[in-house]
Amino acid sequence: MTSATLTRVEMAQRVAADIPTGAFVNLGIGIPTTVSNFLTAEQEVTRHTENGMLGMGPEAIGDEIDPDLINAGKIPVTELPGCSYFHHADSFAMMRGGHLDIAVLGAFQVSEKGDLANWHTGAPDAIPAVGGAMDLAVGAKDVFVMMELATKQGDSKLVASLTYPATGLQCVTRIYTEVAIFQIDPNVGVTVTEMFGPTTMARLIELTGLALIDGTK
Amino acid sequence: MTSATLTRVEMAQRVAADIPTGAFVNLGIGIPTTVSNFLTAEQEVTRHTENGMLGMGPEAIGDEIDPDLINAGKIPVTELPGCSYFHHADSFAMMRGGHLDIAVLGAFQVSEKGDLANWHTGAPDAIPAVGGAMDLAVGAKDVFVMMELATKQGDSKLVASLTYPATGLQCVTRIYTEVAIFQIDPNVGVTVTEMFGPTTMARLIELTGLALIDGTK
Amino acid sequence: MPSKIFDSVDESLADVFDGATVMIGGFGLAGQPQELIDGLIRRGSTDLTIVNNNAGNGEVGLALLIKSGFVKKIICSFPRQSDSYIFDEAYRAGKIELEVVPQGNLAERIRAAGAGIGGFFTPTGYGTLLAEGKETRTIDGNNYVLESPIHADFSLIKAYHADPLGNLVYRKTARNFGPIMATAAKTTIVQVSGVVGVGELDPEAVITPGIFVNRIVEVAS
Amino acid sequence: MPSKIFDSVDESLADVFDGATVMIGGFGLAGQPQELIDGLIRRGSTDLTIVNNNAGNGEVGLALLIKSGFVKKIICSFPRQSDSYIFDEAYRAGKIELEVVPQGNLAERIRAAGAGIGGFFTPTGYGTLLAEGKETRTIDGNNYVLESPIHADFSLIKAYHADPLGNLVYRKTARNFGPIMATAAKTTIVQVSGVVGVGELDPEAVITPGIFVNRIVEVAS
Repeated sequence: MTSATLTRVEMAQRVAADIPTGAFVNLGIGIPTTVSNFLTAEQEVTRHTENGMLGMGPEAIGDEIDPDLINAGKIPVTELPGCSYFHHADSFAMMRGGHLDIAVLGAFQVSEKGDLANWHTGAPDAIPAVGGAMDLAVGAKDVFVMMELATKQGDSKLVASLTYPATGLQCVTRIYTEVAIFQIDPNVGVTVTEMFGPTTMARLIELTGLALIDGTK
Repeated sequence: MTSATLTRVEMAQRVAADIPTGAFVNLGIGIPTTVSNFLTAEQEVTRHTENGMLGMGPEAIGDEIDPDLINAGKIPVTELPGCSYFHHADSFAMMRGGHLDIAVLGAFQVSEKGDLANWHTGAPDAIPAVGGAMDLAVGAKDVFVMMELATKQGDSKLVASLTYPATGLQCVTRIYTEVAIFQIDPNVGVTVTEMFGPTTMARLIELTGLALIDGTK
Repeated sequence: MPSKIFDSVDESLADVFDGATVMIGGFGLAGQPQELIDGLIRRGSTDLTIVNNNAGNGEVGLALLIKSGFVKKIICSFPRQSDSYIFDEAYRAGKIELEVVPQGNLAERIRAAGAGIGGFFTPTGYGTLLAEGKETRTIDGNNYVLESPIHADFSLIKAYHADPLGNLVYRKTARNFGPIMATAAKTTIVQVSGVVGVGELDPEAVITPGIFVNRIVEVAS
Repeated sequence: MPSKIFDSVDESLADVFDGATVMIGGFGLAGQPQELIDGLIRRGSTDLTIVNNNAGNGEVGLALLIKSGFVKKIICSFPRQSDSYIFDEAYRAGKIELEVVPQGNLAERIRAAGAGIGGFFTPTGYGTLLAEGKETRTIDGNNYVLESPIHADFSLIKAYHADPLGNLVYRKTARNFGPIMATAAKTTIVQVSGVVGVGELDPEAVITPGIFVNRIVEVAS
């Protein structure tokens, strides 16, 4: 247990530290992208971007910017030695076929079964737009979610069942929040593996309303 | 009408002459392969080999032989300028997707609906082996068959319905034989478009037992 | 054989017809055939069904095509973007139909069309709004949705170099949808930065073989 | 990260187990991983299911593997060839199971496994003996057969060059089944003519990205 809850930067550091050596990862748009800032060269992690590249390097700066070389967030990026390019069908086949080790994604909600909601608010007037979210959800061997545990209104985003439209079912294996890390196994339940700051199991169970398993000991 | 029935070489010449300028073709193993001997440079025909190449050149001779460059019959071949290589799934996708203009194949039998039998004698002890025959049958926009019209026993190989196991249904569009050329349209029937030697419509109708349409006039 | 190389964008698009389904390559600006899209706007064909990853930004390109009222329906994965207000307004006004497809299913459906596949079972989208009404099946304990191919009348794509036979190479992530869209259309029209001689492209590195390409227009990059 | 480069064929095959499904690349001799097949014979695992285009010739390679009694079942498109007498005898004696698959369906089934597709409708084989007992469907007036993915425990393939990350390039028609088999196995083992440095392969011309490759053995060619 650390003395305070995690900042977003610390969450990204935690996720980065938990990525195994040699892993192939896809870091989703937004906060998950910041995980790359904390991956070390020794980890030899290879980044995939679903618009057709393995071995993606850091964001391009200045003269490095090439409009033909962007990531899934449409940000100019760079090549690393040993990178490769492929077309969209091959890129998503790579994902859907289970070849990526880890996808790191944001979420509106995650259910105790690992169902993920991160593509659609469910608002009746919202224009639906999914991009690669559903492919990422079902494709990687492990899906790590990074999110605040509660909404601004104080409702838990880790829930018994989704109230937002699903992105994928039983796909999330781990959730990183500012107060705790959760491991999800649909056959076992949700295990709290680590808590930060003044967090307690009692407080997490109260907030989520779930029969959480204490795995911190 | 020519004065004599066609030799195999003349059949190959006829097929070659009928291939449109700029066509992409797959010439099957055996007699169909000989069609390439009569394609002219002006025809600008591109040859596909299903083991992963477009722009295949003639058979390799002497020093040209490279064990990594073979055709579907496993014969060493050569490259032509502008050729390209691709893997087996892409190669058969190209075929199945209807991108090839013409496949030229041999046959045991063709039905009046254009059903093709060319992979299996139906003998009970035969070991089944299909290779790319079924893919070629359904893939190309037009399938030309080259065969003798009758078996050695004198039975027509153009039949009302196949007695040999089918390779593909309603796929053959034209049959080149030593005595006549037949055009097949499942909605219209079988039209004799040309006869060679002493062949007559009456004789063809008698041999095949089919209501052939005379398209030679 | 008539040359595949066209002198102008407008000639290359002269037979695009009202009601056509047109695939447009690109992911963001990378691989977007800007000049061909501008040509499509000049061409003025109406009731188009457009297949693209997005639905346009700002008031140029695909957004302008929509603003011009030429698009009946769009099939894409991500219509809602910064500056996609032209699409948003047309959609909210009921002037344009939208079919949202998960990006990987979109790519696989385009590939299936080019590969002669009649349909395929994909895990992506199972149990979501985007699979509603679609056939599902459990195979070896995993859940799948049946998806169908998307065929096009025309594909408009951007490549890096072409040879006169239509062999193409792309550049970096600008490759994206180009190679699969080239296979899925009756007529594939490619804008390239340069045309090289026959034999100048490495046969091992050709990404789109010429069989898939009907027309090439060189556009200064 | 442990190196993907193995010093010997035998080490690279040390965990092949009895009952494994093993894909073997090659079409004829082109792309056939001869040394890996020899290693598989030395390894001596039994009850193997082999996926290959053919069923071996003469008394070497795959034919010898069959002769050794290590193969329970073979999935291929064309078992009957000149000099395929070892397979022929084993088959007629009921010692080996045979699943004959049209070559394009074989390739697409391997690709489907690598691409996470649960099944697909193909026109190839419809109405033939090879579709007997399989689900069929008419889609837009065309007839299709439902085919399923073929997954493997190991793929043994041959490429031209690899880099230490496992990126591969192939040579001419020796490419054939290699790239798709690399995607369909839990463990992909590649024999190459040479290993080059990281960054020496053109990223535009890499055919198999390293993510699909687990082990590399350099074999003098």
